[in-house]
Amino acid sequence: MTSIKNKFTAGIFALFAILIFATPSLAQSVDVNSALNSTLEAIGATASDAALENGATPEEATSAANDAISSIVAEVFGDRDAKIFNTLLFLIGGFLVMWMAAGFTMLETGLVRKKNVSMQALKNIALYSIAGLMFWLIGYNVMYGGEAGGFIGSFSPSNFPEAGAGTAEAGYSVASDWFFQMAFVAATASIVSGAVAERVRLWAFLAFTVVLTGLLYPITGMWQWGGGWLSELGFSDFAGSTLVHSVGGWAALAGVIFIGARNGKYGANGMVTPMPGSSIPLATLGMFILWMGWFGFNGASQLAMGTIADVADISRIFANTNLAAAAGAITAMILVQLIYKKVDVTMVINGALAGLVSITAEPLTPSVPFALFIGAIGGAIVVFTIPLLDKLKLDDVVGAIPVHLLAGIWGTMIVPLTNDGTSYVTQLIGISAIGAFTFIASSIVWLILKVTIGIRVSEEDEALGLDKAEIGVEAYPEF
Amino acid sequence: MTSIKNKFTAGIFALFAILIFATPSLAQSVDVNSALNSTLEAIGATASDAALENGATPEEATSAANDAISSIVAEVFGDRDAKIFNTLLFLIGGFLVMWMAAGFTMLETGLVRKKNVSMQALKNIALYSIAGLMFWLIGYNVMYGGEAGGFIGSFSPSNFPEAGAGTAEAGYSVASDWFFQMAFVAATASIVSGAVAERVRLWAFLAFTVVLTGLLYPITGMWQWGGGWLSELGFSDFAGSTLVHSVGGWAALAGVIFIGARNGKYGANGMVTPMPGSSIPLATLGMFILWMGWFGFNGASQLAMGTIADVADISRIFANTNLAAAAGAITAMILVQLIYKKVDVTMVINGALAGLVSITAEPLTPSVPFALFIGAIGGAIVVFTIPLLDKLKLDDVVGAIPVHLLAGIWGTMIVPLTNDGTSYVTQLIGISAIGAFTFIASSIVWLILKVTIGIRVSEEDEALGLDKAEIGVEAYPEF
Amino acid sequence: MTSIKNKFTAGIFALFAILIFATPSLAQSVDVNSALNSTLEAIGATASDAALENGATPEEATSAANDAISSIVAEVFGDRDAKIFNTLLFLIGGFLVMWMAAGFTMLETGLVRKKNVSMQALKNIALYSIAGLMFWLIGYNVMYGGEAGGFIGSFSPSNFPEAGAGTAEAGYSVASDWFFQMAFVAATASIVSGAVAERVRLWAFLAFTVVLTGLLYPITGMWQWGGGWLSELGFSDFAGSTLVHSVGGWAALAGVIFIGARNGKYGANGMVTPMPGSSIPLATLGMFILWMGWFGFNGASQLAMGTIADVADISRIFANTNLAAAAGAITAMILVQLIYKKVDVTMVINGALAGLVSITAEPLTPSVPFALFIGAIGGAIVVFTIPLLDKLKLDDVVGAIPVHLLAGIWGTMIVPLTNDGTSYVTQLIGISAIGAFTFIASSIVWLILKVTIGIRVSEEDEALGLDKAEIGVEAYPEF
Amino acid sequence: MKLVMAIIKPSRLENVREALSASDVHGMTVSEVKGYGRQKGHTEIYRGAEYAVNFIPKLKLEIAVKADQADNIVSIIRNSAESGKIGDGKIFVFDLEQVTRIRTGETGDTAL
Amino acid sequence: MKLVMAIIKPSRLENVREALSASDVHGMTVSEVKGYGRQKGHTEIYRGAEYAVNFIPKLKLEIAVKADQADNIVSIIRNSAESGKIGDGKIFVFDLEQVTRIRTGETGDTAL
Amino acid sequence: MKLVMAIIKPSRLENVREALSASDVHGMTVSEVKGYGRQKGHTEIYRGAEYAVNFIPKLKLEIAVKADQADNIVSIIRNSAESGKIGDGKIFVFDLEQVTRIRTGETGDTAL
Ligand SMILES: Nc1ncnc2c1ncn2[C@@H]1O[C@H](COP(=O)(O)OP(=O)(O)O)[C@@H](O)[C@H]1O
Ligand SMILES: Nc1ncnc2c1ncn2[C@@H]1O[C@H](COP(=O)(O)OP(=O)(O)O)[C@@H](O)[C@H]1O
Ligand SMILES: Nc1ncnc2c1ncn2[C@@H]1O[C@H](COP(=O)(O)OP(=O)(O)O)[C@@H](O)[C@H]1O
Repeated sequence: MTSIKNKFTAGIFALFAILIFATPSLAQSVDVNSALNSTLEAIGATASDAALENGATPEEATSAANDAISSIVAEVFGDRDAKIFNTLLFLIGGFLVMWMAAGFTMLETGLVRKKNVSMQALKNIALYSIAGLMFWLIGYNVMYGGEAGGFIGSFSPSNFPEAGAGTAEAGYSVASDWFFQMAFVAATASIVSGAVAERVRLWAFLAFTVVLTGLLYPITGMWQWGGGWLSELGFSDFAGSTLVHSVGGWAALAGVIFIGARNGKYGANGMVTPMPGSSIPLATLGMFILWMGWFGFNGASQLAMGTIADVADISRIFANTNLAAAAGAITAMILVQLIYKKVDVTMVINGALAGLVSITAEPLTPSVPFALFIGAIGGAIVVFTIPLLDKLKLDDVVGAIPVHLLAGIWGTMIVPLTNDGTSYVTQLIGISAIGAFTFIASSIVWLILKVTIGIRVSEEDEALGLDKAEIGVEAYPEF
Repeated sequence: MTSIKNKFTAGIFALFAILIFATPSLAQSVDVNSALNSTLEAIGATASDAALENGATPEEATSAANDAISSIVAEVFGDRDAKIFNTLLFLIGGFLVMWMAAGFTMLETGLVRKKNVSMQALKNIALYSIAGLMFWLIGYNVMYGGEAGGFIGSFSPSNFPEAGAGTAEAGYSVASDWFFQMAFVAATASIVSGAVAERVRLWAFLAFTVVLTGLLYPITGMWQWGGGWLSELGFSDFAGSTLVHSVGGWAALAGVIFIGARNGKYGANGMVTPMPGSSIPLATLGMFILWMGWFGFNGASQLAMGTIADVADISRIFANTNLAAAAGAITAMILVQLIYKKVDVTMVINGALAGLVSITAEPLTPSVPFALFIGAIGGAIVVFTIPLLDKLKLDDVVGAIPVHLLAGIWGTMIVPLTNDGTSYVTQLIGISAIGAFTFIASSIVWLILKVTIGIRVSEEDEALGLDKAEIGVEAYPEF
Repeated sequence: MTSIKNKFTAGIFALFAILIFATPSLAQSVDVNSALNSTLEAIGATASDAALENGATPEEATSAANDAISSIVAEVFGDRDAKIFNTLLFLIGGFLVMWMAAGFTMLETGLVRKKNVSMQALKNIALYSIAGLMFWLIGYNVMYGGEAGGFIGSFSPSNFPEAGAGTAEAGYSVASDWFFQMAFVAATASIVSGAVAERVRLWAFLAFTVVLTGLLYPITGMWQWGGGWLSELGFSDFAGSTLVHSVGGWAALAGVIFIGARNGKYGANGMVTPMPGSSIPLATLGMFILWMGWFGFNGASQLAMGTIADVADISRIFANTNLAAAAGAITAMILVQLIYKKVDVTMVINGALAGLVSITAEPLTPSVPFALFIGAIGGAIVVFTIPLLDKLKLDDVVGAIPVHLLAGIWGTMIVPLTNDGTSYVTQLIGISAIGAFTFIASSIVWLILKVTIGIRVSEEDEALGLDKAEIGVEAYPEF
Repeated sequence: MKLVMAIIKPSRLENVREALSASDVHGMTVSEVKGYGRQKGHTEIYRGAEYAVNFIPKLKLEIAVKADQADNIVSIIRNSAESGKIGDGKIFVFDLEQVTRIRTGETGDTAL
Repeated sequence: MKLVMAIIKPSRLENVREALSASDVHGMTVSEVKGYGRQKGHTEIYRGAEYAVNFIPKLKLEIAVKADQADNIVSIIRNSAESGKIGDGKIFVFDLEQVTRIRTGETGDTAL
Repeated sequence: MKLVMAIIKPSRLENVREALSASDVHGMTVSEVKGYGRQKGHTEIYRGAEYAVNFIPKLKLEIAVKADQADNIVSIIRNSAESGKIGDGKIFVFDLEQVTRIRTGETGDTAL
């Protein structure tokens, strides 16, 4: 047996040597490979010993050892690559969703009036920064550090494996998952930023962002993606029509109600004074950035890329996501042409985004015609509900509520149409529970801020524009 | 033998178990692995049985079984990863080319006058949406659903494998290929959008887009990339100098001729009244977006990333693409300085883009000096032909014809210089056939639209600006 | 023995050949696998024969055969995939860092006055083009073609492997590395462009760029990343706080000194006349583009992604990079609120960028609290040093010196806090050596340009604006 | 005929326009201007450097009216533009010698 | 001396400028304005809400001329600015008491 | 009362403003204009086509002053706006019949 073992050791050394010289990482290979080596040796020996103890012939033992080693070789490279692919998916998806922060910023600076553009830019830089900080400080563990079926996770900062530690037990690196999830919470806060634009006080908004990104979003997120009670119930929300978009929408709705409409927006007799945005090209750019980022948002929500099935599903998600957005845009365009005789481009922008939000709850199972249908209804929703909100004197500057809240509800409710494992009732329960929690909690936060530091700038500052009043820097200064 | 077989089965079960627990995909692993398992078992048993039947010793049989299993393990992971890499290439390339839609939009909104900016934004959002829809509805199968050597594919919507099906027989997932190719057809339509800007009627342009993206582009695309007659002939167009850019250019040329120049552009005695674009920074941003997207456009046209040779080729393509663009920009810059004494930045922007278009027909085979040469001539082409078009009273608002049509022809014609497998005659045949078809077919479509719904806005609306006339939303509203 | 060795070599070549030509995309697995199988069989047989010839028992021979097979499977697929991953990392990182060219352009066109916007756009397109050209012509080999411990590499153009050659001996494809490194040198030149904006002569700036990107940056780059004397000394600069950002900052400082302040910027009695930037949204967009690109800048500076440890480290780098930027932005925001009572958004933009520069020297080893600390100090640096530079009458239009030079020094000096393998003394030596060289060499180049072609536009042209004076195209033309 | 030229706060435009259209005013021309008067500018900070914003955005209205309407128009503007805060603006009245309507060539009062 | 102030359609500027340069006019100052008159604004829709666009973009020309040239200039402008459609604009003539050329200090007719 | 209207080079604004605030001027209104005079435009190239830039950016100042101040103000502007190069601009003086301060309703000299 020793000779077999020696041969084995020699073989493993060969394998080891090959790996060292062939695996082109710079620093860590040695550690990886020495681990690999001893593992292979142990496995081979164990298998062979086990076979002998069971009365196998030496040949059978050799064969058992080799089988075990073959399988571990397969595992090592198959598994290594799968984990790299999974992590890479989070990294690529992560930078794409991070990029959506720029998309929201361009969309929103384009849709606010010239005098509030710098403020909108500042708010969105700040909220993205805060989202990262808060999601590290407590958010991630509130969301993912809980028990199955639970309501809330734990309160502690995130911890990433040391440099070079190279653990990826979950099938991907923890930090890549954190990064990807962090970009989602930032998107939620961006939604609120647009709705309450042009009159919210900077520091009040930022205080709200702290609570939203550290606590509110992670709590409802825990219910589903953190493995909490909703996920046990069978609720289904693939990439966050409800968990991200509606949550942002509910928080925005509470904000809009407590802050009130911009001065002059609503006159007597239901008269509405439109306040056209400062730059259509920037709003358009924002939409394209968001559209691009959504491939990360939905695609990487597959959460794995290490098998052909996974990557094929991601491809399917890309196609469906793109086509739902297209259907949303085209539907909105046709509807505004029919209703208003002119094609308000801001409605088309919102239509595309509503298509994207609608497909987000289930971008995988629908066949293309269903994806088109889901996106098209999303586009129709914005065309019909934007004026409706004005009737209710809910002054949502960029259309965040129709796009993210209403299309988000639609997208979540329609999941059972194409996904057999889900039920309309459960979807409704999830939407209601998350909606109720977020709306009530947000209202409380807005209320507290209102009675303490105040959430609205003075009438004079609002007339002057927030850029002059709170920033001191005009967005487009003149002579 | 039974014991060996049992051992084998046990070994395979071990492999199977390891794979299930180690491969960190969430849903599909079980299917994949059970398939894997039975395949491995069958292969091992068959090999071993065959060996015994052929009079092999048990040792030889064991060894045969192990060989067979080793090879299948190699296949499974080697092939799996190659397919994942290929699909990933399409997905990354796809979102980069999709991003070019934003690039064209920024370039073109920057180069039209202030009063037509919203319209340009709208047209480009709409065309990207329509391109997706039409390419799904018929385009993809018109292009790829035909027979070798043929002229046209079949008329049917695209079908993607079910969620979780995980097939990638072609070496990549079908939906990822669809997504990548769809972004190309959108680029073609974007080219037309820029050329006919500032006077085309919205719905006429969109109707043209429907035909272009559903039919015209896919037909000539079929001839080459769909395996049709041109590809059999030996025509070569790596990433589409002709198939994408010239096709867009020919369609644009037909449009420019049938729609006519903007009012006031051409006066008596060959006088030209320039109509400077509204925003140089947005045009510059558009160029940078396109430049970035081109790495997807050319790089992912390698169509495979599953071998070292492929990924090295993609790297070479990246370098060549970047340097050809640089050469185009620098050449244009030097030429305008010498000729006009000032450096018109819009010429430099067009120069960089012409460099990109020029290298697109063959970004792989040229060594760097050749890539620089090819790009530089592209840059020179725009400097000399932009004023030429004005002499011919062809009013191409953004320089689409010099950049995409003329540099596209140049790039395609020069392929044989660095690619031995091609001939100048065949290149000329391809260019001519595709050009003739696209120009004639486009002319017919424009003509039909002209005599039916009309392709040009009223003189009054043109003077007022399309934003007020057809959109109702100014791009940069004032008090 | 020789015959056996030859068989082996032949077998491996055959396997490689099969992989290269058959695996990637369209070819069918069946062929691949049958070819693969026989190759593996041959290898196994050879190994077994060799063992028997050397007097091994049949069992030992079987085992040797299996070892050989296992190892070749591991090598071929493990190595292939690792090399693909590494190259892919460079390609993705490369296009993200290339994208930073657009980020700098947007940041800088947003922060210069309206009358100099087209010029800024032109300069940044041109510098990116020149950087590519020069880095190909000599830069890459000056930087990477030298001897260990040396001072300068060789003067020759870069050479990439032929199409299809598929070599990746370094563990990645050479062209992908070139592309990635080229984008870094462009970033360095972009830094200078912003600092000397609004008064530098176009061609003088471009001449400086030629020297900077072809010679100055590559020389100091050689000292560290090219394996030169600084790297032997133990200097540590992970992704270039010093090698990229400070080098750009020193060159900018020399430029600012030799060119002098914009007319009217500094009055009598230390009076400073601010010259507000033309577009805050574009500056904000630029910051977001840079932030996004930085994931490529720092993440891909891991230089390898072929092991789980590498990809996990990249993830850690992403998280740290993001959080350092967030800390920089938030710190700047709080400080300007406290000091000036209003939140100047341009300071917050600079704060985020300073956070990014600070973490660049070591984005891997810090735990999150350290990353936050490093970024926060970066943010504080800009708030305190921007007015300081004005006191010194150093007119740095976009804050390039505080952001890139000062935060770069900070980031480099603080490396030893979290990285045991480094020392404060060595860091200081590296910073000083690179700083002294770059500042002196840059000064000489600026001086030569000053006394020859002149580096500053006429007072009249400066008052008129460079767009009219040197470009002939206004950035935002009016009626 | 008289030309009434008023400098007002931008936020009062709608108010003034409505008040005037209720009266007998047939037309108006508006331009964006900046100004200072009693209401001096203020200081602002940009990148840590203080600077004076000397001019404040205003709108300038020009309204040609019949000579006898001028006083009435002035008081309508005064009432509708007033916010009571500093910087409300001024109303100037000039003599207008002649008016021609381009479209018809009419001149004098009928051209207003 | 007189100051001729004309409100015209933006698209007629080139026409007017050319017509004037053929005459004896030495200079002109142009500004962007918005206005209404007979040509009322129109309603527009933004995000589903109707609103009145009360002001239409126009250009204002100011041309200082010798007293005896005024009528001629007015008729040149009238002819070159006319499109015959509503909204063509108006021409106002004011008395101009004094002119100084900044560069030379010349005053009166020679300063024009 | 008089209205002094000056067309100056944009780069001289600060100079003029400072010179005037040293005198007895209480307010000023500025607008962006374009003009030509002795200083004709120039030709520019855009995408290979030559075109005439006929108008050059200027600033227009309007300052209402007491009648007896007018000459003084004109000469202050003249001195502070002069660069000695062509295109320095012009100063026009008009008679101003009436002034009303919107905030208080004061009229005449005290309203200036
Ligand atoms: N003497 C003046 N000449 C021209 N414009 C003036 C004059 N005085 C004031 N204005 C204009 O009127 C605006 C408001 O005047 P200001 O004195 O600030 O307010 P108020 O009249 O309420 O005291 C100024 O911003 C300026 O545009
Ligand atoms: N009474 C007025 N005072 C000042 N500007 C006027 C007056 N009437 C007309 N305008 C200016 O002339 C422009 C054209 O006048 P309008 O009455 O619409 O056309 P028309 O003279 O062809 O009937 C208006 O937009 C406005 O700028
Ligand atoms: N006759 C005029 N009527 C109105 N504005 C004029 C007239 N002449 C000159 N201007 C204005 O004055 C500016 C400078 O005049 P110009 O003749 O070029 O300079 P200078 O007075 O130094 O010779 C012109 O750009 C124009 O705006």
